[in-house]
Amino acid sequence: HDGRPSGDALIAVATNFREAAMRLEADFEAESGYEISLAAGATGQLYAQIQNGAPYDVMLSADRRRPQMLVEDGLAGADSLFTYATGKLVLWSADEALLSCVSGEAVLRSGAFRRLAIANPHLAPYGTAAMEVLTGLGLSDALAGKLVRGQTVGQAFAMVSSGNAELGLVALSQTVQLADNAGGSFWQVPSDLYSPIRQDAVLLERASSNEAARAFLAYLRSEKGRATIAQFGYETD
Amino acid sequence: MPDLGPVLLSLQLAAVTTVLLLVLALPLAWWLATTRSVFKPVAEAVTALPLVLPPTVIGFYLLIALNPQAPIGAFWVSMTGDTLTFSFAGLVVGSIVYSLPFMVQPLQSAFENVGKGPVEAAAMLRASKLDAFCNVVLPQSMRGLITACVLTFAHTIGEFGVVLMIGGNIPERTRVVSIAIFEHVEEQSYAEAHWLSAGMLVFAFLVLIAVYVLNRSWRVRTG
Amino acid sequence: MPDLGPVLLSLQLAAVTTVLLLVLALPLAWWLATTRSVFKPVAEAVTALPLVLPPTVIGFYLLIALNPQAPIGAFWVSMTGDTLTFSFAGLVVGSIVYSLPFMVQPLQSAFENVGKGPVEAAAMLRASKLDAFCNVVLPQSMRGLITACVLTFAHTIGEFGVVLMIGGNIPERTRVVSIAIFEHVEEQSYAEAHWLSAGMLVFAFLVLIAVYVLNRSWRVRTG
Amino acid sequence: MSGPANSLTLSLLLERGDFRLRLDETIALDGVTAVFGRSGSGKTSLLRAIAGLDRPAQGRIVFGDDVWFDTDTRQSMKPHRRGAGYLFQDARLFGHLSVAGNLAFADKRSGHQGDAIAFEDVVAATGLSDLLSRNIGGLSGGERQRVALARTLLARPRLLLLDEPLTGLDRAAKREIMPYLRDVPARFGIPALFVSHDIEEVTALANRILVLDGGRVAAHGALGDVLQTLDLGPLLADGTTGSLIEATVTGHDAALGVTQLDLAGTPLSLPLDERLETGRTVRLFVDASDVALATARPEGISIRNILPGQIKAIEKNASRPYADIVVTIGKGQLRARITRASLAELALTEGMEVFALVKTMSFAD
Amino acid sequence: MSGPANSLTLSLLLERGDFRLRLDETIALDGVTAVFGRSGSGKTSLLRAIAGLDRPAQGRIVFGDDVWFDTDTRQSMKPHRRGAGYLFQDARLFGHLSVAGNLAFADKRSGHQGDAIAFEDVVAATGLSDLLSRNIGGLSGGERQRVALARTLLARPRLLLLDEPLTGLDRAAKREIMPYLRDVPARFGIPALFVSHDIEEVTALANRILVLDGGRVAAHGALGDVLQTLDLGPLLADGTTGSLIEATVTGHDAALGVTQLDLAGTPLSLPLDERLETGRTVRLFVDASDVALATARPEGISIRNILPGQIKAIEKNASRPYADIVVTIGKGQLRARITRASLAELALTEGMEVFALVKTMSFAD
Ligand SMILES: Nc1ncnc2c1ncn2[C@@H]1O[C@H](COP(=O)(O)OP(=O)(O)OP(=O)(O)O)[C@@H](O)[C@H]1O
Ligand SMILES: Nc1ncnc2c1ncn2[C@@H]1O[C@H](COP(=O)(O)OP(=O)(O)OP(=O)(O)O)[C@@H](O)[C@H]1O
Ligand code: MOO
Ligand SMILES: [Mg+2]
Ligand SMILES: [Mg+2]
Repeated sequence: HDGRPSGDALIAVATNFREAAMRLEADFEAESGYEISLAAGATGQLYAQIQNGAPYDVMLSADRRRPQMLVEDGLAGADSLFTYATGKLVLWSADEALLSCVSGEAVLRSGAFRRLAIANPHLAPYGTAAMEVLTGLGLSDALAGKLVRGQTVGQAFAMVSSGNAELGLVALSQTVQLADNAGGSFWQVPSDLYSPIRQDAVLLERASSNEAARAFLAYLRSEKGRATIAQFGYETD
Repeated sequence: MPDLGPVLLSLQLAAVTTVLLLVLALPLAWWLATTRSVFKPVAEAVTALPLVLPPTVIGFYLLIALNPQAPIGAFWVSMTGDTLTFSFAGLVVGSIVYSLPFMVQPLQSAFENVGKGPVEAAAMLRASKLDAFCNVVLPQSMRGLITACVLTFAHTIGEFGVVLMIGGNIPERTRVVSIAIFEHVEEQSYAEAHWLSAGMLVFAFLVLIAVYVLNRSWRVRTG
Repeated sequence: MPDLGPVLLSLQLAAVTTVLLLVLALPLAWWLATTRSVFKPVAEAVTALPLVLPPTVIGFYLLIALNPQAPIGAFWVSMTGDTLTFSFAGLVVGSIVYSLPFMVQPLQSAFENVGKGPVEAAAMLRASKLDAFCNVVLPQSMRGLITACVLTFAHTIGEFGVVLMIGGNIPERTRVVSIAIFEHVEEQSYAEAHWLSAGMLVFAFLVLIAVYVLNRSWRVRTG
Repeated sequence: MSGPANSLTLSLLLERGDFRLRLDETIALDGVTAVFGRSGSGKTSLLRAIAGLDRPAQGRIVFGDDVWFDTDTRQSMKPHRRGAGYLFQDARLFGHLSVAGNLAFADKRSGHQGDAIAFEDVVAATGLSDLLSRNIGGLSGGERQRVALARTLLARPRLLLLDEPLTGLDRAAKREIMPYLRDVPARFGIPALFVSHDIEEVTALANRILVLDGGRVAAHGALGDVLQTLDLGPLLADGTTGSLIEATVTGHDAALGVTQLDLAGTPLSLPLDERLETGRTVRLFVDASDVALATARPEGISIRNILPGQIKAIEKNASRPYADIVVTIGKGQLRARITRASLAELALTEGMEVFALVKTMSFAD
Repeated sequence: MSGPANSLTLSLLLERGDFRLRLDETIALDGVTAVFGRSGSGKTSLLRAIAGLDRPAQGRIVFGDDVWFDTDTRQSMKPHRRGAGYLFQDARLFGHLSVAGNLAFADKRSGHQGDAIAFEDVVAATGLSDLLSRNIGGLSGGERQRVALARTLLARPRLLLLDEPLTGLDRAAKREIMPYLRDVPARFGIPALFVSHDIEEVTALANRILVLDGGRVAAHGALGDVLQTLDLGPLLADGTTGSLIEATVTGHDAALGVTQLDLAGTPLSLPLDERLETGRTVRLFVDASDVALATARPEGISIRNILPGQIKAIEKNASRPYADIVVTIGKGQLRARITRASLAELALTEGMEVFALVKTMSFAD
């Protein structure tokens, strides 16, 4: 439909979930025979794109707010809303030593680093969570000059992994995929320092009769799907 | 090797844009090169605007103009069933706006360099304005014409900001090579980013070398 | 009214870049315009590369080259104590690379249009090459020089992709106007986006009108 | 003859910076009219206005029955429709075409009208045969102008506008082209305006002359009349003046290399030009400085053209070292410029019978 | 005189496309040497090589003691250091400067050497006083070339390279500039190479002549010698030839407007030129076509310059309608070109006493 060259459903996915979504995509396609494709972006970015006519069938958000707003805008069906994952925030460094013996909080408080990368708080829920943490620790002013912001949590992570920032407040899922090769060190931010990052999925109105999209959403909730999601460090209900 | 989809998409976008812009820009550039109207500076300024405006300003206005709720966007949906934003057609519109000065300005300079001498000479040999334009001005502007097309093609290949805003990142639809590279960096797929970047670098260099070698010999031939 | 910080920052970046590039580009463009070296097409192609390369390719390579672990980045850190990425200095480096052809190419064209006639005439009036360049070629290339500076300035103002990748979006440091607009749009703060975009549009239009009116009268004066 | 149907009406005011060209003339559309005047007198400006390349501020340009330009009726025919062939001072060849390409450009668009001007003839007459495949870039100044001349002819124009076409050519090239330039208007009935500041060129090529001085017409009429009545000397700071006389071709002597003519009963001989048929009347231009006078027929002298006549007028001026003597010869007049010393010595007076000795003269058409 | 210290050695091979210029000459560095030849013969190419604007493929250019160019030692002095003043065929004025600005450009850089050439004199001589504040854009062709000439003079060059400086000027302007061009080398000791394809210009301005034909030197030497010995006619398809004779100024008659001279005992009169002091020896150029011969002294004739002499040689050629008669007059020779018909009629033979009648002649320097 829509003259889309391939893929029976187009899934908009928040960047923190991109790696997981790719694994799910492969498994799902093998299992179901449907073709899906992924378009990643910051949650806020994806929401704005949908507002402006982007032809997505499903949105995998990094928060509950945007899917809810889409429902209110009449762009998504309320009945399809569900939480597919709950994410965790970590302080990560590409340096294996940096966070291995000292607690992340101490490092943050010491200020002994040049740059701390976070995602854009206005667009990426992981950025919002990161600001909550800094504010909670009373460091938001002290560290303001060291903050660099990526448009997505993916870009924030890239700033650290490319060596341009020593530290980043990013998603646990992003460090999980690195565990085997790049390594680095991380500090899992205590969950009391930020509101839970509950990530909702929603079927968009335009895809209300899109079998592939529905099937993919169902797969996310399936046992196998949830197991995959959990492998990436998310909590599933 | 990375996915070549974005590369093909970029080439396609650049080709379509270059051809459409050439058709639009030839008369516009000729008018600008020859008019004595007091509106000429205004027309020149409008034509040059995309050079000066951040791509995000262009992207923003296009988003407002082309989205399905706006008149143009709604018309397009009613005609094709597809939205203009986040589609290849929308990128073509965006690229035409974005690359306009890259086509018009070299053409205008080339036409101005030819000057009125040859046109007057052609008129005295019974050539109409159009005849003189096609058979004297254009051939004498070949270098400018090639430069204009290459710049337009290249600039469209390199387009990023506008695409990011009105195209997003949809595989095989709007995921052009510049977006793909950005995303690969974001995903830490540095290998893929390297492949694509190196590929673009080699491609760009070869295209440019070809143009400049061509220009060189072309120039020698016309003294 | 939106925050004007990004606007001022963009103007500052464009001004610094234009001045530095002018100094770099004058000799380079003159060499390109006059050399008969077989390497000329290669040099021209390298100079034109930033035109053809997506800003994300440039951004990617700069991210790799300027990071504090890389030689250049490390050297900068040891000299200034600050990193090149995510700093104003880094943006200047990026802008110089990104806008290089916008300065070199109009200058080169202008010099080529002047041709060797006036230089030869000047030599016969006891003017050295440098004398002829400063007092004959440059004044006769004023239009090209102004065009080059305006294009460079404007193109730097419009820079988005490179800044997005190496800037880090730091208010008053690297958050230039194009980035601010992008964010406003993505955040759907359309009112702010409108303010900034309209401001850019008016500014751009006025600058360009000024240039073209100037060019017009300048041209009339030199026949 | 020069009724409005066969004439070019020029009634115009043209402004170029401080310079004003003002003109109200009707030019007969047959043969060649020289536009003569010193540098900056407005010759090029006039030709451009006629061609339609510049618009007069005010006025009318009417070619035969066609209104080319009229500010009152707001008419202005497009330059390429006027059918004027303009030879520019600066050649203006098309650099992207070869010599042959430049010629073909004109040839193609002219529709080969009547084919009265053959491509090959033009190429031969302008000596371009060996240059046809050359690029424009490598041509010398003279070569360029020969190509431009050929190209203009191949456009088969209704009116030739020649803006100093011989400037920059060496004498050899001039001589080669001169006869062709001289023949074109007559042979193909194409009238021409010929801009020049060389009186010799003018007398060799033109029937009529329009003299411009500072944007105004100083004289206009038949070449003979103007040269006879107007002393061009002070106007042009040129010192040249002369006369036109008519003679009849009586034969050719190829062995001696002369063409024989008859002027009011006196035989004349000129360098051989076998294209002139016997019986034809030709005009000869005689530079006043080339005419000597004698009170008795000299004998044993190498000057063979000795014309008996009567002094009609003696023009002298204390500020000039020479005097101009107008001698009636048959029905024509010959102007002789001799020193005032000679005038005194020979005691010439009006009405006196004298012999005019002419060593050099040239066919004027 | 023309020892290496005071000469320009040109030994070079230059290639431009198919064209080859080959030269091995030493040019004396005083006065004016004309570089003469038809279009495409390589005149401009030679001047550019001397100026340093083009590099010969091979050879040496030595100006006095300075090596300007030498392929053997790989020397090549920068063009602006050579101190050559080049007047280009196409003016090459600086469009961004006014007329005054163009002149000042040269004036400033010349260091006003000796101030022997005053700014005001140059401006006056080239008639530019009223144009000084004008822009280059609005100048006519003739005006442009006058500015270029003035500008070159103001650079106070060590060697003038004049590439057809009079082409495109009308006679009035030529006359204005000619005396200045003639005086500059002598007055300021600046030697000049003067490119022209006009033999009159050459004879009026040059002492020596270098004739080029197809990139080769066809003749080189004193103007009189070359004109006497070389029939330039066939080479130049020009038909002009002439002689230089020397005469002594004996006085001026302002009333009659003549300057009187003595040529081997015969009095001559020429148009008044009061700048010539009595007693001075001047050279006169006499065009062979302006000389008539008589077997007896003609009486009652307006030609006042009648020179007795003896026929030294008769040059005729069946393919030409004229013969050249070389007449010895005093220590000099005069060449007369008469028709073969006259030759037969007068039965001229070598050794015969004749009278040469010269109506027109000009001061050659
Ligand atoms: N664009 C212009 N602006 C100002 N003055 C001009 C312009 N064009 C021509 N003129 C002036 O008009 C006058 C006439 O110029 P024009 O070229 O017609 O003269 P011309 O008789 O052809 O001279 P030449 O024999 O040197 O070619 C000149 O004094 C010239 O300076
Ligand atoms: N760049 C070039 N490529 C090929 N041939 C050239 C080039 N420049 C000059 N020539 C040729 O060299 C020859 C000599 O040219 P040059 O300009 O020296 O002649 P010239 O004697 O000055 O002629 P003119 O009197 O017409 O100015 C000409 O035949 C010309 O066609
Ligand atoms: O996954 Mo996000 O929306 O970039 O934090
Ligand atoms: Mg003119
Ligand atoms: Mg030449």
